Amino acid sequence: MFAKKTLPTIIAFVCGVTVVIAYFFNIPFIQARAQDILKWQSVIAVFALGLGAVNIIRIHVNNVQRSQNRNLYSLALLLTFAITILVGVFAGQNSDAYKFIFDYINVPTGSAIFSLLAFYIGTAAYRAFRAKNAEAAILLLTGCIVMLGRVPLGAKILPVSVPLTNWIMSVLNVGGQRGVMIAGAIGFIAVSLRIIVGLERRSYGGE
Amino acid sequence: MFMEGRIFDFSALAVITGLMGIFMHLARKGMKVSIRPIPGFEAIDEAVGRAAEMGKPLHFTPGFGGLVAATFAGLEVLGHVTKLTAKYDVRLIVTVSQPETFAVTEQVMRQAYLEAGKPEAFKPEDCRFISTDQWAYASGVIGVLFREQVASNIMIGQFAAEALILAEAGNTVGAIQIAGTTNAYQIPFFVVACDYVILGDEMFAAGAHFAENEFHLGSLRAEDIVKALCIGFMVAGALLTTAGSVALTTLMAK
Amino acid sequence: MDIFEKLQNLDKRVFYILMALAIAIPTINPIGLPIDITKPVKDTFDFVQSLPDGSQVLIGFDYEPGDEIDLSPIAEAIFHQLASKSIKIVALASYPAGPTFAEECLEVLEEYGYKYGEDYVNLGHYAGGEPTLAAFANDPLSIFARDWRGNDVSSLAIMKQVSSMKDFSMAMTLNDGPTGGTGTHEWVRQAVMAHGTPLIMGVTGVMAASNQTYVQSGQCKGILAGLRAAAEYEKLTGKKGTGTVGMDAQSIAHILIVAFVVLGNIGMFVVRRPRVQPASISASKPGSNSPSKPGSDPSSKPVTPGGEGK
Amino acid sequence: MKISTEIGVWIGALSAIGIYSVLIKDNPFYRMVEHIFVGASAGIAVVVGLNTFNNTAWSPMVQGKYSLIIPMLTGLLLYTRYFQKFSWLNRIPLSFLMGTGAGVAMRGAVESQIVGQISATMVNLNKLDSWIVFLGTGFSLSYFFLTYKTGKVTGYTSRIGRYFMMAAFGAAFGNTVMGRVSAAIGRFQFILLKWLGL
Repeated sequence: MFAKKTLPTIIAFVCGVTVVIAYFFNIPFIQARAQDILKWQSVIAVFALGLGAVNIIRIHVNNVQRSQNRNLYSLALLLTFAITILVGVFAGQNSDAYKFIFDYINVPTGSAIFSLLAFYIGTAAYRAFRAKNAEAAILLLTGCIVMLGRVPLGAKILPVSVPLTNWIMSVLNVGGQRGVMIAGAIGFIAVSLRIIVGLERRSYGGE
Repeated sequence: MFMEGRIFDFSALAVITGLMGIFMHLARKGMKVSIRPIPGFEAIDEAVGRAAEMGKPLHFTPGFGGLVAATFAGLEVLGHVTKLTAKYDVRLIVTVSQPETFAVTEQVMRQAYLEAGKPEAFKPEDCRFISTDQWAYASGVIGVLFREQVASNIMIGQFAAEALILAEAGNTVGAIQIAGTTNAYQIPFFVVACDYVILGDEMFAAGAHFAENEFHLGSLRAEDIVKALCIGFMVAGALLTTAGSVALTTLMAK
Repeated sequence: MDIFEKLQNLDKRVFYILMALAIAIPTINPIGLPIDITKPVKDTFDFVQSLPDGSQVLIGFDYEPGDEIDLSPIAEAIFHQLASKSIKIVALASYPAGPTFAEECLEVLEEYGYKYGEDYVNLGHYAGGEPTLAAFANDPLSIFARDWRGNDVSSLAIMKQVSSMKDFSMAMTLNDGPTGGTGTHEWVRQAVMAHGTPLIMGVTGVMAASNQTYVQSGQCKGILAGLRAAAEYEKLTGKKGTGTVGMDAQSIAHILIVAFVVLGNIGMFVVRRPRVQPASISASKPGSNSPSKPGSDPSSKPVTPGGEGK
Repeated sequence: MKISTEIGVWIGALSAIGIYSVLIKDNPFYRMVEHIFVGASAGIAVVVGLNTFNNTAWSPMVQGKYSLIIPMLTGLLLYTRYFQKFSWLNRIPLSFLMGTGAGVAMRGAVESQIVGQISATMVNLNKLDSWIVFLGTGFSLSYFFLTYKTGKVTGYTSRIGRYFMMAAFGAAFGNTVMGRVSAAIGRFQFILLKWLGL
């Protein structure tokens, strides 16, 4: 019972409180311990990276087995996964083979998915930027002005959009963003506090 | 003893956490705290109902984050959603991006099915770990949305640029969408693409809204008092500055 | 009337095709529209110009594939300026992909005769985000024993000059957001707040708005947002690069989106048809965004975010 | 027009087209690209993870920082979750990660996101712009009062707060279009110029 419930709470509490104290107070002993904790946490975090790999293997090996080797997609996934690791470990990260995977599979595909946003952002704007009420109208106006003010051609079509964009970004925008930021930080401190004192029961996978 | 320039910050943190502690204690002792309606949370019933009517699955994701504050809020909602879907026999598909989050998510679902009295309804293959890579996660979730033709899509947690990709894919399959995040960069995209948005800090009220957890209710009241204090400081400080005094700004820089 | 109704409910794929054309055509046949320098970019340039020659700066490559078109050009443009002032560069990354981008961008230093290990170093990736950055700020060598190229970090000449964050005349993060890596908030906390090292940011367009508050509050000395800022910066340093090339396509694409928004609104005002019940949402037809969909407008009630609270 | 003869360019271009095909509808081509990509990115994460482990944990330990053995063993406990009987042990590293993470985030949040932002709002109210920033912050903050019923006055302030937030969201949206379009430009340059050689 102690090891299962109380120990994790104590660990979280000690770690959290130590790094907080070290930040505000000039106590060399605490600061050295906080530095240790930060270093240790970076080492532990490295181990977490491996969990993802284990999960992927479990899911897709399962997929392939269930489909009696007919799930080509999961098979392709596992194959690319294995090849990438073998190349990275045995040929090294500066090898041509590894750079090939990075430059011609990872970067182009990741960038292509990201760039779907260029298309989606347009349809989302088209659908939602309708002046149905005051709030929607405000959203629409600031959105369109900034869109125009940001590009050379927009500045030609509507010259006033450039100074307006600068004003929106440095004045009008600040209040709303700041409100969201301050409120979010307060909520964030509340959750962090509950984690440190062990009230966030789900944090360590507890019941 | 204090680090230079951090006396005020420490005092602020002490006051904030102190207030939270006091109000959590008071709430525990029976102080009544009610919260204002949060439409995004109330719409969850509608989302589940729609999925039940159409006989299609409901998709939920706690986002791209690891074990951070926003993810906990998402998981709090997931617990509630799972119970509802169990009650109405709706298939629930959950996608996760980070391994640490995955472990906790699975546990939350298992527990909720158990509490709903249908432990056998939990299917491990419907709690899916996709990838730690942002775009691989996005492409995997789009795949799920399209292939499973979900009726409702709930996204609450930490999101980055993938937010709009997920929301537009959900819109394309015609799902009713509820979304929430504290990431100020991404709220605009949820506002534009989703039916209901839980704005920033509102999502931290999940525990209080669904579970009526007294610790959450208490700290929520304390948060409101802190917000009021912030506004008070701003007004006082601005008035003083305008009157030519820098007393408060100097104090806050201490 | 029919045409206005259609304007309101265009198939999404029509827009996708037009968008693809709007980007493709100027990419093949650039028009060469002129670029003006904006104040944030000029301010950042001036700030960097004011750094002492020969000092060291810390550059965080905190972005992932997808954002390199926004952030790598910014890094390269800044490197040209830093090299012209003989400033030494220490690069590190909070995303696994970061070090590879750093290597690519650091290549521009070669034309200035920069030597690896003396004038610049690519430390590589660190796991754990903000806490690790905090530890690095106190003692860089405690985090990196070996650099990205496998050298012993403590033996590198450049690292002998830096024993804490305070030894950098400036820190810069090339940042694509707070998830997964070290975000801009985290940099403000660990560089500016903890050690008083001035910070500038290269960010994606989406982040400009919310990080503007740090510039306004003086916690950040300069902000460069996206490809546009890179294009302007290239104009200031006189070294043309990728930033300048993309601006034409950018212009046309923006105009296209605004045109669509305008058309959608014209359609709505002309038709003004009564709203249908939400149940009429067709489930699978792409692009069937009937205006009746609940809350496809941002809000209508005071406390109802994103929907009509139906 | 000179089509590229590099195999890598072909792969990169076809992957991008496969991804774009999902805009029309889900299809096997997209599905294949998606799975290959997930595989490669997970593989890269493992390789980088091993490298980071070597550079930041193993090498320093071998060089004499023996205390690092403690976090390494703690890190290994994360994997106990795969063994029912010992799975509770993974709470130890998780609590370490969470406690430290919460502490670090909390200590900085006060300063940069609360105190810093509030003192930046305490400006001389002699200009209209200063008033707008000042009122915008106050009103939008008032929207986040969650435990008080919306009364007549707070109803107005939170509504005005929402107007300010909508303005900020619109601005962020418009400003972002740029970055998203740049990403597509990058891909189109690759497909049209590098692959097709137009």
